Amino acid sequence: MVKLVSEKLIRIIAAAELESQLVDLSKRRSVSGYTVVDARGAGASGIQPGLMDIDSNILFLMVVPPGQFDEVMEDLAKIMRRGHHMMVLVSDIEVMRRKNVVTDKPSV
Amino acid sequence: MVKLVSEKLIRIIAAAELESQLVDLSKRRSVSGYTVVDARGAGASGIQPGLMDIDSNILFLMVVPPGQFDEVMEDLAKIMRRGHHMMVLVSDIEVMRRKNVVTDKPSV
Amino acid sequence: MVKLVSEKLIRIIAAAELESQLVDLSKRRSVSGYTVVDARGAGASGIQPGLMDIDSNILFLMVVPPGQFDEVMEDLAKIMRRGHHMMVLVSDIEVMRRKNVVTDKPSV
Amino acid sequence: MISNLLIPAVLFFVIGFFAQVIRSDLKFPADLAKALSIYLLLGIGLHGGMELAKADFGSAVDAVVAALALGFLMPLLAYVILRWLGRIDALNSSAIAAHYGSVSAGTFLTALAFLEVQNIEHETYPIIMLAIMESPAIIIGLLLAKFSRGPQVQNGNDTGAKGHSVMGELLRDAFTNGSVILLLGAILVGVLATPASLKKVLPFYDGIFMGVLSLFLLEMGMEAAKRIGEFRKVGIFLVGFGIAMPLIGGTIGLLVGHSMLGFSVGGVTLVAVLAASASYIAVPPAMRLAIPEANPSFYLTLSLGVTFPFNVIFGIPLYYEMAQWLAA
Amino acid sequence: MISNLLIPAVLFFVIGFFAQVIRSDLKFPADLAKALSIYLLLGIGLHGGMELAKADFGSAVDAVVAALALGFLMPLLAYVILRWLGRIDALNSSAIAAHYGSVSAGTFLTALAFLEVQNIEHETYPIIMLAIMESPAIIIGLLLAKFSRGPQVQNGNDTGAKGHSVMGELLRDAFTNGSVILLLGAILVGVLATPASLKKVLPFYDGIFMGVLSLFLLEMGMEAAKRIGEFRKVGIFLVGFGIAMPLIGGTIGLLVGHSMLGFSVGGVTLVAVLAASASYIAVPPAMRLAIPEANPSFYLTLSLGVTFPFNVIFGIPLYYEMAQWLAA
Amino acid sequence: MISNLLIPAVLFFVIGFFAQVIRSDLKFPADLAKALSIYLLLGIGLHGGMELAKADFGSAVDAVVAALALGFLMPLLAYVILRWLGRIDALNSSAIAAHYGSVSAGTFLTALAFLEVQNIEHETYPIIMLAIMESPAIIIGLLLAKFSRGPQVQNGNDTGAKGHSVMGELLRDAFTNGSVILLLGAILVGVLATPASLKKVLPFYDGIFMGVLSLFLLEMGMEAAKRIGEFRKVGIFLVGFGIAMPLIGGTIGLLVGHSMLGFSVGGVTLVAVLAASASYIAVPPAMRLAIPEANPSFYLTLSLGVTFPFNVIFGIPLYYEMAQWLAA
Ligand SMILES: Nc1ncnc2c1ncn2[C@@H]1O[C@H](COP(=O)(O)O)[C@@H](O)[C@H]1O
Ligand SMILES: Nc1ncnc2c1ncn2[C@@H]1O[C@H](COP(=O)(O)O)[C@@H](O)[C@H]1O
Ligand SMILES: Nc1ncnc2c1ncn2[C@@H]1O[C@H](COP(=O)(O)O)[C@@H](O)[C@H]1O
Ligand code: NA
Ligand code: NA
Ligand code: NA
Repeated sequence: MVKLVSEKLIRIIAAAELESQLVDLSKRRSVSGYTVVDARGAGASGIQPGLMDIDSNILFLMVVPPGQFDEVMEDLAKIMRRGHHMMVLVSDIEVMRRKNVVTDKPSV
Repeated sequence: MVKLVSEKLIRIIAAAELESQLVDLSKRRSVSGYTVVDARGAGASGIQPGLMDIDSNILFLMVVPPGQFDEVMEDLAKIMRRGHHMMVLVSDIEVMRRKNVVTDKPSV
Repeated sequence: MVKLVSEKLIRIIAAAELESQLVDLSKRRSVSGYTVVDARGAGASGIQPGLMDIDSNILFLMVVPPGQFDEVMEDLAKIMRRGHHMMVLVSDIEVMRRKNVVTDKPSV
Repeated sequence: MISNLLIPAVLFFVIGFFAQVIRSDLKFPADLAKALSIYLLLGIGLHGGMELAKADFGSAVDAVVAALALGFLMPLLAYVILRWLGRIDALNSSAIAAHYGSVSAGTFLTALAFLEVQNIEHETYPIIMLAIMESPAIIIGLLLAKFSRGPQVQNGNDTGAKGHSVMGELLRDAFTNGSVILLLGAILVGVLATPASLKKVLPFYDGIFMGVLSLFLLEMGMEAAKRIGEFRKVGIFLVGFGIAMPLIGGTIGLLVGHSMLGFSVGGVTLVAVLAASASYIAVPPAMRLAIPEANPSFYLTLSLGVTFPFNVIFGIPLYYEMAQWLAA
Repeated sequence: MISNLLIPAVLFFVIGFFAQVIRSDLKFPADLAKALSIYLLLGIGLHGGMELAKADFGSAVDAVVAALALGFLMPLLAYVILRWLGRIDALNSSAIAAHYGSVSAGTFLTALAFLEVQNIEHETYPIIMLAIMESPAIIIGLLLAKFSRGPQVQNGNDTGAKGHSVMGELLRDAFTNGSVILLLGAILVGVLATPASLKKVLPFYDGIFMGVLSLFLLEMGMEAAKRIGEFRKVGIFLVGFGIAMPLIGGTIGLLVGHSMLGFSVGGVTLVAVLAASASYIAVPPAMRLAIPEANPSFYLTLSLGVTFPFNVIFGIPLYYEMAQWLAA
Repeated sequence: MISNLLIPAVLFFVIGFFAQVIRSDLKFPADLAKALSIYLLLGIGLHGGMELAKADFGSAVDAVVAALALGFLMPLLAYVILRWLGRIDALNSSAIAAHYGSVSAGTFLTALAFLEVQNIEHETYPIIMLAIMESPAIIIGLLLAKFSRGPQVQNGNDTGAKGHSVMGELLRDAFTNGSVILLLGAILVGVLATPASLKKVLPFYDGIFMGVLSLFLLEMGMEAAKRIGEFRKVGIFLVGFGIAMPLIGGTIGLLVGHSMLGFSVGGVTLVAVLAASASYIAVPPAMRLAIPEANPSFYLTLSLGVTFPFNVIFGIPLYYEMAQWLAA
């Protein structure tokens, strides 16, 4: 059977304008990467039909090992405290990464 | 450490035609908001390559507090009982919302 | 209350080029269907801004019953062992499907 | 038929089809595909509206009546064939039948390209017929489904979440479908806008129209070929139906165009295409909402995977030859 | 106003609006909508640049000064009205006010179409003014917000994650906004590129421009109507403000265009539109980042749901009539 | 070089690049970017096909032979440099090398724009060469990788999930790549379609082509600048290689175009661009599938972030001057 590693999946739903701040955060905290999906929606701050840059949302995914989790969450809370509307969803997840299935050293 | 609240994440995979019914449902049940992502796929009701309005799927996300969960699920079951193909995925989730990190009253 | 079934949600983040291999895998293993969302991101293999076919990611979702889980994961590990970069996220999930809420036989 | 195959639009269709068949990794961006549909509906509508503005009222009324007749009768005919010949269950039959009462805008436009390239004159009333035929087809589909569900189900199920009649809501959907709005809206613009102002937008809606159409057909070729994998699920009877029905419809259309409307060869060809083609625009979403028990795989495979390619490659030149033969 | 309503662009706006109001399932692909915005900014910029290349330097400077004055003063005026008349809180007032210092490119282009269809001459300086007005409006918005937050908050909050001043970063954002770059960049291309090379790209940026604009307005009609649902949340005062403010701004713009710049009737109309319209491009993202406490629902509903439709339907012909009256 | 910089296409490239460098929030919709690629490939293919239809058979064969020779030899040369000079591991060297055997359609089109704006005549065979050069480059990349993996790995790994040879499947991928299909398909349409029917689609594929190209280059500028952040990861040797290799390739291309094919100055310039540029279309996906162990960050950064901007800004005018010098 393949080996799975327990990590945290942090999903952030936010206005598209916040993407670069979230990318910066992930770099600053040396998260191994991130994934972004375009989204639309509605909430307390109004409808976001996703037709213009100004009314689009993103779904921003970061998989972080438990050790990095607290500092990333603290950074996200900081952004929220500045007043930004976003929704942060956290769940436990099992991850299969290349390094856990490939025995010989990968070339990169 | 930041405070997280336990909620339910309901993910619905459905034909794009059902979006407005799902939005209506979320409003009727006073869910605080929703998020939609365009998707494609395949299943028992055929392929949905996502190239036309008529063959596209959506991924519809609703975060609901445990108290609202049952009535939302019952509504979704009702739509399914009318014959609609959709897939409803439920998971427990920890949520960080603005109101839990911002101490002073937000202006909106 | 509606009946929920416990299944496994397998989410694969990969380069868009791998989509057809993942679709083939799902068919070979008789998974009941799959869902795909376009994504962008960054990781060890560089940035994937999602502007061209050659630098786009996908988020590939498969819901599989526990019985099928191991063989699907083994197939995914095989793809990884050939050197492909992808991230496989696994989580437990409760699913409401049409067959569990519709009492009379569906016509399809 | 050879001349048909040498039109860029048809050639691009073949290339898209071929790319998919050989499992090329060619991808068509989703939003481009949707944008092309919107553009083509607006372009054809605008064109139709400008023609309508100078049309003869009597002939227009005739065309509308013919369109309504075709829209109501074709699905009934299709339903009878599906039920009694194919023994398909009532709900799937209703949903499939509705598609054949309506029209494939892509097939219609390919037929237009086919005629224009050969400088064959044609009446413009068929464009108005195109806009009208979606709604009756949907209504018949709804009625057939209502009829096959029987009375008791009506009580239990026919009330929507908001409490008012589901049937009324579905009828509303039939008339507020996005494509119908685009088509009727553009016709209205073509009728209302001043000629000077229309001239400013024509380089976009008219000048590049045929080129955009060819790009759209590339996508439709891919779309059609993707459906081939579903043929086994759909079964041989239905695949056969997807070829026979356009032949029947085309023949009826020819007669209507020739005898009832008295159109020229070009116009008759277009009416045949209207009757022969199956909707992939307004009817599928209406059926998905109204008859959710029916399998979309059936009607989409038939409409996009069988009837559409058949008409584009074989049907159009065939109907044209038959129209010539009728006129002679 | 009738003549205004018979332009395809405006008719398409009405159709999009109507489709949304009757809850049609018409969908506009997100990337098409964004593509149209990019195209229109480049097209208008290129056009402006080519005109600027042959412009008179003195008049250009006058226009720039007028644009800066409008950009700085309109938000201050709006802020005062919102705070003292409407008793809106300081941060929301700042965010809303900034929008009215800037310009709606879509309204401006509709006004251009309105003039061109009627063959009314106009100066081209307003295009340059359009490019200039986003930034001052943003700066005023930032200053108003800074002022209303008071000094102590500055210390606690005003340092970004990277340690340097948030204010500086926000100012940078104001000048590096994507739309501003597109507009200024295209102006630069229009000024710098050789006439022969520009001629090669004009069929795309100029020939099909008015048609693309009409498609864009279809989308903006849908966008506007989607916001109607938010009217209750926004409240009657703000909805009224969204109609009164363009009237005030339009009047100021008329006076600036007529007395200060000495423009023709066409040019004066355009300056009025600049002053009357509210940004939906560069200002909203700047405000979302700079004043996150303000509710985007307020400023987006006002800009897209109230002021935009008001100007497109009523404002433009009204300002034109007033400009004629001024000139007489 | 100055004249090159004054073409809208190149200016737009610089603006896109600049916007990204100053961290503007300018976003380019993903599906627009992909749509532009499809359109440009179809446009160039159609153009090439129409020319091919009236081409001289002997010269066409010569051009094809030259293209195959360049496609096979350039990657071998690149591989040797990467392995022995740069000491890059075998798999990454194979993947990178393959890119330099193929062509950047964007660079080629910019060169076309460069020539057309200055009214410089050129042969049309290079368009056919463009279509041909992707496949040999991929084949060489596959062979190099197979060779460097050694024999034992072949047994363990070289069988796909379906049981048949992975190598065969990868070769198939090389010839069924979406871009290759589009290009060859459009060439076929250009050859086969009747002149009358082609005339109907040319306003779209030809009339607005140069304008669309300029929009595409705006996006490519952003794309290139995004890769700058990866330079450190890639290392100084590879960045240097990304500049040296087009110079070497360009020189080889000049000689092939001048001596072997006997082209005019314009045609020689285009052959130089073919040899100097690196694929960002068909080769990257083929390498990702065939040599997954290689780091995409390396080859994409080189192709999009180094060689592409180098060629667009400096390479094209340089090759043109060298071609003039050769001809003199
Ligand atoms: N209950 C919810 N479930 C899912 N998504 C939500 C929910 N509430 C808000 N959102 C998303 O978060 C975005 C911002 O929410 P808000 O700050 O409430 O306006 C919305 O545009 C939605 O996309
Ligand atoms: N096992 C599955 N895993 C993930 N998505 C699925 C699965 N089955 C169905 N879907 C999605 O749900 C949609 C409708 O499914 P169906 O009702 O089976 O046709 C499909 O188009 C897929 O996008
Ligand atoms: N820690 C992470 N969290 C979320 N997505 C990631 C993460 N690491 C990598 N990815 C995604 O997986 C893709 C491939 O990752 P990699 O193989 O590390 O280049 C990236 O382009 C990202 O979209
Ligand atoms: Na029909
Ligand atoms: Na203003
Ligand atoms: Na090359």
